[in-house]
Amino acid sequence: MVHLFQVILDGAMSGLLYALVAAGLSLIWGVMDVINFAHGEFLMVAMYLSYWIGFLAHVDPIVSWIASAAFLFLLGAVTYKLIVSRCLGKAAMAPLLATFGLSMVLKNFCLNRFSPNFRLLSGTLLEGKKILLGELVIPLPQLVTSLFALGVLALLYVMLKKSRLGWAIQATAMDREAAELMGIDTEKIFLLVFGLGGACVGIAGGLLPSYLAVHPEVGGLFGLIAFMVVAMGGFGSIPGALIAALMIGLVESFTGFYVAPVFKYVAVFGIYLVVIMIRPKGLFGW
Amino acid sequence: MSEPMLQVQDLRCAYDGVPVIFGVSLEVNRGEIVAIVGANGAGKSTTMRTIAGLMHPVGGSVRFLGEDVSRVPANQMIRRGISYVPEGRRLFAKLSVRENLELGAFAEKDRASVAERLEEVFSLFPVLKARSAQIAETMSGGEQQMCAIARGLMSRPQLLMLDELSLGLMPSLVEKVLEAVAEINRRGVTVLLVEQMVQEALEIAHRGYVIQTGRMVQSGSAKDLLDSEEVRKAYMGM
Amino acid sequence: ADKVIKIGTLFPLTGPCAVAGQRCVAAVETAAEVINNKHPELKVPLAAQEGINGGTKIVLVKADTQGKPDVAKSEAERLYNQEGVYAIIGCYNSSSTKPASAVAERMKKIFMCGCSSSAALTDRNFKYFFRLAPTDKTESAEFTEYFQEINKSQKAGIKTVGFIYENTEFGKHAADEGKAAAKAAGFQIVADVAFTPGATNLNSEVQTLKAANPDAVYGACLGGDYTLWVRSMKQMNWLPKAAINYCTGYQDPIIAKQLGPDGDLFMGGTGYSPEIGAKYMKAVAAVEKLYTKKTTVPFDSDSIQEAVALFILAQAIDKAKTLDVEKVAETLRTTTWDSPLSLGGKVAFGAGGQNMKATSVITQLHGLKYVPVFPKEYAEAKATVPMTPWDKRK
Amino acid sequence: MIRQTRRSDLLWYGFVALLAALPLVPGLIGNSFRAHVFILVLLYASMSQAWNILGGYCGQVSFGHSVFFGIGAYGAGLAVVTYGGTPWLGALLGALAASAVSVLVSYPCFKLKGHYFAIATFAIVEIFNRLFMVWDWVGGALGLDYPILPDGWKDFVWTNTKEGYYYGALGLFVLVFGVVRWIERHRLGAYLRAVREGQETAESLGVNSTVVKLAAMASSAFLAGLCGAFFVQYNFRVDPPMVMSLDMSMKFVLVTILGGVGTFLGPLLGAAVLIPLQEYTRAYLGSLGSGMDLIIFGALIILMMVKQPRGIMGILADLGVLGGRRSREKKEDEA
Amino acid sequence: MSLLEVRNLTMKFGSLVANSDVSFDVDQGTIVGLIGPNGAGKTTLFNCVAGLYRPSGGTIAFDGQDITKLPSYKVARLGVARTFQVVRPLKEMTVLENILVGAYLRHPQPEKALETAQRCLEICFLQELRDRLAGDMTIGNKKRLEVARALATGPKLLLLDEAVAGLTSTEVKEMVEVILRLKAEGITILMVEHIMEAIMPISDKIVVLRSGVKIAEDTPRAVVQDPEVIKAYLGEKFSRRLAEKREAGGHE
Ligand SMILES: Nc1ncnc2c1ncn2[C@@H]1O[C@H](COP(=O)(O)OP(=O)(O)OP(=O)(O)O)[C@@H](O)[C@H]1O
Ligand SMILES: Nc1ncnc2c1ncn2[C@@H]1O[C@H](COP(=O)(O)OP(=O)(O)OP(=O)(O)O)[C@@H](O)[C@H]1O
Ligand SMILES: [Mg+2]
Ligand SMILES: [Mg+2]
Repeated sequence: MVHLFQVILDGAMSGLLYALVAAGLSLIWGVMDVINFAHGEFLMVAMYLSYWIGFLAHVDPIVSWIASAAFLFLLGAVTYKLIVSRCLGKAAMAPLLATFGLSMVLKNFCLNRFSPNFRLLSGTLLEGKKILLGELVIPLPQLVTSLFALGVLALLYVMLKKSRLGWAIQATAMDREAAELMGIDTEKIFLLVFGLGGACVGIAGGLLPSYLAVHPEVGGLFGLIAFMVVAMGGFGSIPGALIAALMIGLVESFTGFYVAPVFKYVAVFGIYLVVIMIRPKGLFGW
Repeated sequence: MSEPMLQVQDLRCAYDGVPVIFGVSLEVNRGEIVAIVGANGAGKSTTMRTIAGLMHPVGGSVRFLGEDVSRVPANQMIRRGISYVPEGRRLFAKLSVRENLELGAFAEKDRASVAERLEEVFSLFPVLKARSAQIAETMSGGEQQMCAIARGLMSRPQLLMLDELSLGLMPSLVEKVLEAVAEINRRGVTVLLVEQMVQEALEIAHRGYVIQTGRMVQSGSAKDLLDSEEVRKAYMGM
Repeated sequence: ADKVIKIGTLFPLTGPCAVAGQRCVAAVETAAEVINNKHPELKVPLAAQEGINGGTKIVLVKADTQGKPDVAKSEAERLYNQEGVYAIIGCYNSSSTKPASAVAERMKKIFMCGCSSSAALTDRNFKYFFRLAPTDKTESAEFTEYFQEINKSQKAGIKTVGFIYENTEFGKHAADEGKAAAKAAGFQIVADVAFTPGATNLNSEVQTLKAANPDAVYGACLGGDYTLWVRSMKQMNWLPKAAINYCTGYQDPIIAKQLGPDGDLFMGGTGYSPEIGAKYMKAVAAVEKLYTKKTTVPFDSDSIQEAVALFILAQAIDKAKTLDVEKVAETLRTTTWDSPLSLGGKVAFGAGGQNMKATSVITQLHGLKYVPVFPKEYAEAKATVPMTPWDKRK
Repeated sequence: MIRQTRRSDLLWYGFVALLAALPLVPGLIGNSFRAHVFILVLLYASMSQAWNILGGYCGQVSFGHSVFFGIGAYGAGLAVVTYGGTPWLGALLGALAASAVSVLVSYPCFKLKGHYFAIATFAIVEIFNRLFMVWDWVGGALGLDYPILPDGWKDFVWTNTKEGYYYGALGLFVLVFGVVRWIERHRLGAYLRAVREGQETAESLGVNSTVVKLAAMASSAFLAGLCGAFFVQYNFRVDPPMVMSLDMSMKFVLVTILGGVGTFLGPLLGAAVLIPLQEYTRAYLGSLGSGMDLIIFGALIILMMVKQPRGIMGILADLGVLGGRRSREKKEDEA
Repeated sequence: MSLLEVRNLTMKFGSLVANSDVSFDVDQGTIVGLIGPNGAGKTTLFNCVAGLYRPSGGTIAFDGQDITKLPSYKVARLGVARTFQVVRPLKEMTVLENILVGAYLRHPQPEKALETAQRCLEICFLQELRDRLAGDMTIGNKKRLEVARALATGPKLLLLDEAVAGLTSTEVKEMVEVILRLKAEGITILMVEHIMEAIMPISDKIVVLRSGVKIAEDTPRAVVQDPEVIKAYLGEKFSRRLAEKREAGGHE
């Protein structure tokens, strides 16, 4: 029984982490119909930043995520300005491939600058801390990340649904030219959206180094899972992404424990396919 | 009359380096309805898009209220008082009629004023009121067209530009819509419209221009144009 | 005259194994420096003289496999054909070494392999292939023997074993050998956990282990996965009595440092550590200084084997006094070589090119030090078995 | 299409001349690294052209083709390594299997649009990769290694010369390009593009889009399988990360798009630029171990997408080589 | 037996009933006009006939065969071609290639298909645009392309959904000529149109829909005088003008 609860807990917590990582991707995809292939590498960059801040300045990730978020906002905005805006709408897959190129550049730039070494922050505030409920273990770093995930997703959701900005974002997403005619500066909206997308993944990357080693390849699988989350949740839907991420997290941990760990990602990708077959536009997609 | 409200001079436009407008000049005075007529592909929409700021000219100028606006982006034009209802409706497909209309007044932050304007357009187009909760893309072509016009009015423009608004409307609606345009005009909005229904358009317009393969070939009062032999032959099938 | 001989190095310089690959190259470079220049202060063969065969210098031509077998294969061809290298040292990943050395064999060129650990490599009976490190098979046997030993001497009580390994050519191979050895020795295998390298978490893996609760765990995890494994066990508040690793993550000095006290009391097989070196391989320290200048870390048991590979090859050429491949290969096969950089000091190749003298010792981490615990002749202390549980650690 | 012969005369004659010259190449370059690069160019051109049938002409951008490539590779690999037989039969069976698998997995995927389809194909690659990693019959994570075989066409293995491989690759190239040329000029070609441009519209014109897409998929996967078989014969080894990875799939997509997606010569042009670039930067910069080669490679992709996402064919069109039709996106250019 | 028989057709979108119990026939060789206010369900009816939607109730028979449940490509193969109200050019293909797609339906051989396509180009006045990309054209030309492409499939029944909307009156005249030519070639036509100048003079019969319900089915002359139709659809001004025109025409 305790195993079952642990499996559920682990699954939910990794699910929330995936949701946090995917939120930014979802936003960008939903508004611009662009897949940022370098999303996983954005995460890696954020992790490096948080690692170095922690390593050199001894600032705990619990604080330094702010810096990562800010930096990634910039990185996102710059990526939009220099790359995405220039190939948007030119050919269907152009932004995807351009950001694929960017992912290569980022990954190998970090390899070049920081060497391929694995880096892990030790002695962080939350490291190794846990709450014990009988046999059930709730690791604090993961718990805190999960709470952050919920917070960020809620904020994003409210922003999109309730604010004027959110409205403008939605209109831009549907018909850019028409939005422009309504007086919405769509260029600015896109820039902002890419920045916000970056900031979200920046938060995730900022928190992660307290329990996950940083290295140039760390973003790969996260990026891939984020794609699944976003597509499974449905075009740009924040609640969709949340539910999809939780499903993926749970499927992962259930398969990992009750079937075999080697099959856990098979199951993750499999559940995505199953869902998408039943609902071709994702859980909440239109 | 002093300076015209809108003054387009020797406008030249190109898509991707391929020129399609080779020097179009026109003027719209405050309070007028001006119609641009011409065959398919003559460049009517291109001219309109350029005025609205969706694209920028390669040569010539667009002046609005005494200022050169040929490089002003579209999102600013609406704040300056130009509202453009594009060819092909361009509604926000997934939003309701009401939300579409509210977005038409995006530049206006005062909610009360937006509500007031809503009532105003609903009075012009009662169908929309009944359908205000329907998602735009599920409406019929004609319903969508009305919604688009209404949306264009929501910003309370000084100059309303309408591109092919009769396209796909049933006859009684064309009549109604054009009446509505005349009514809008009476309420003080200047109107620039592009129409294929040349006769109907010229009947409500004060003045008109004829555009042919990217060039202005004729202009004059609506009545003159209606009587002009060439126009009747080329565009009215007589 | 300034005669040179080109030797190719072929390692993963980018991609997931880049850390290890780059260190391997640095090790070979170090060896080449020692061979090419007069280093009378170093007590290793060829150090005192300049070059080999009376002044022929070694020039290294480096290439990147990216960790991909197809790239390894084509780069091997390029090195032999275009760059005209005499021999290649490589490729770290067994999966790359296989096709690359097949190229060498077909071309009748020498291929020196330092640390690829798949036993299959030397089962092929190639004529021009030589491998220095012990295989996973040897290590597995040693691990198992060790557990039997401490069951007797320390009443360790190890009856059940579990495996956690990355599901790659390396991990799978190591685990297969480990399972065979454990089974033969009568241990009960209660957990067999393969995972995808680069995993986002190892929760289910560790939980599976925890649920099966084996007495000892055999591990084959690289870098980041290794730290994640250890940290996850800490999070889950579980440890086996003993955890033993096939080189890799465990013996990377940086990883050990980052894990700090959490990494303590884990064990692993290793052919080298500074501590062992200080005691049994006195000549290494001075060479290591040259190496550390490049890498900031000391040798580990993978990289040092690559240095040995170049030394042995150079010694063979020097001895054969010719570049004739047949003769050099013959010399390699038939001679027992002095190798101060190898534990035990000797290298001799047997069937299929396996170094028969390859030894590894089992060490346990104590405060960032790799303390040898087995076999007897190298043991400095008794291992702490069972490991101190997490909540009893400081 | 009929039109194409008229428009791109210059390019087409160039292509024919190239075809005529290609058989002479081995005599000129011998057994060098250059020969290797030539072989890879031909291989990737063929592979990308196979991808192009579905991804370019039919507009279903698939990142899953490494699966079919891989199945073909395993066909030959299993035949040689596990059964000690001839790779020829293995390659054929592998390609057929690839074709069958492609139809099975893509049938449900075809109702997905745009990015949903692309991401589903990501998932398929990852699933196949991981399943092959644990499937013992195909060697699992250990992979399959070729024994040393005698040189020659029988086993399709050469050790010290590249000529055989070269002509093999050339044969593959002629086959794939021939098939696509045929498709392009016949009904299927028009239907493929019609489905790409508008599925409902195509259906209203009597096109059974499901059948068309499946035909594209099956032929594309079959040819991809043959390419995979060649790849494994060339490398003497197969394991899942080598052949069934997103990286591999990505390469097919990149080559085609860099050359010009949905065009006949695009895959060749793309391969002719990208593959030498990849091989030479790795050979000469990769040894620095700094990832410099990959940084340059990535930057180039970005540059290409930003400057001319229609690829080399787009550039040629801009230069007027293709005559007539200009590239015509970038409406917002002046903005 | 009529070529097309629509019986009790009902089409619902959720709670919205777009077509309700509509029945009518289209006889071989005639032109039938379908008119009605915006949103009356004309396009929906076309979509049902063409197999794009599966009706919620009722049957559609073409040439004696029940096509109610056939997918659109099968309907097309039987000989029903349609144009789209919201034009759908195959954007990245040239005008000729667009038409070829249609032509291949009856002529698998490229040469034959090309011949057919060429003829359709001419009929719809598109020769000069033959090598233009379809996506780059103006709406008017796209409309013509819709017709040409549908024509190329060699249909027995042609469904034209506002094929002349967006054309100037002169162009409308030309298009009307085209439609008459098609009729002369034996093609049966069912057309939706809001431009009365186009539809009234050439239709043999007019069917009027309102809110999904058929409110009239009669000759054009009768329909334009039907008070209900005038009220629901034409408006006073237009019906007056139509009447004037007819008179003028009659005097000629
Ligand atoms: N996006 C585009 N790219 C390239 N050329 C275009 C584009 N849009 C329009 N054109 C060309 O520009 C010319 C003018 O087009 P425009 O849309 O302004 O005509 P129009 O008078 O509005 O015609 P219509 O009445 O058919 O809408 C036409 O020749 C058309 O083919
Ligand atoms: N896919 C759909 N989902 C929901 N409602 C729809 C859908 N398609 C059409 N409708 C509704 O069905 C009704 C009939 O629409 P239809 O497009 O058939 O009208 P129409 O007669 O062609 O009008 P118009 O002359 O303006 O083109 C409209 O009220 C429309 O909103
Ligand atoms: Mg227009
Ligand atoms: Mg309609």
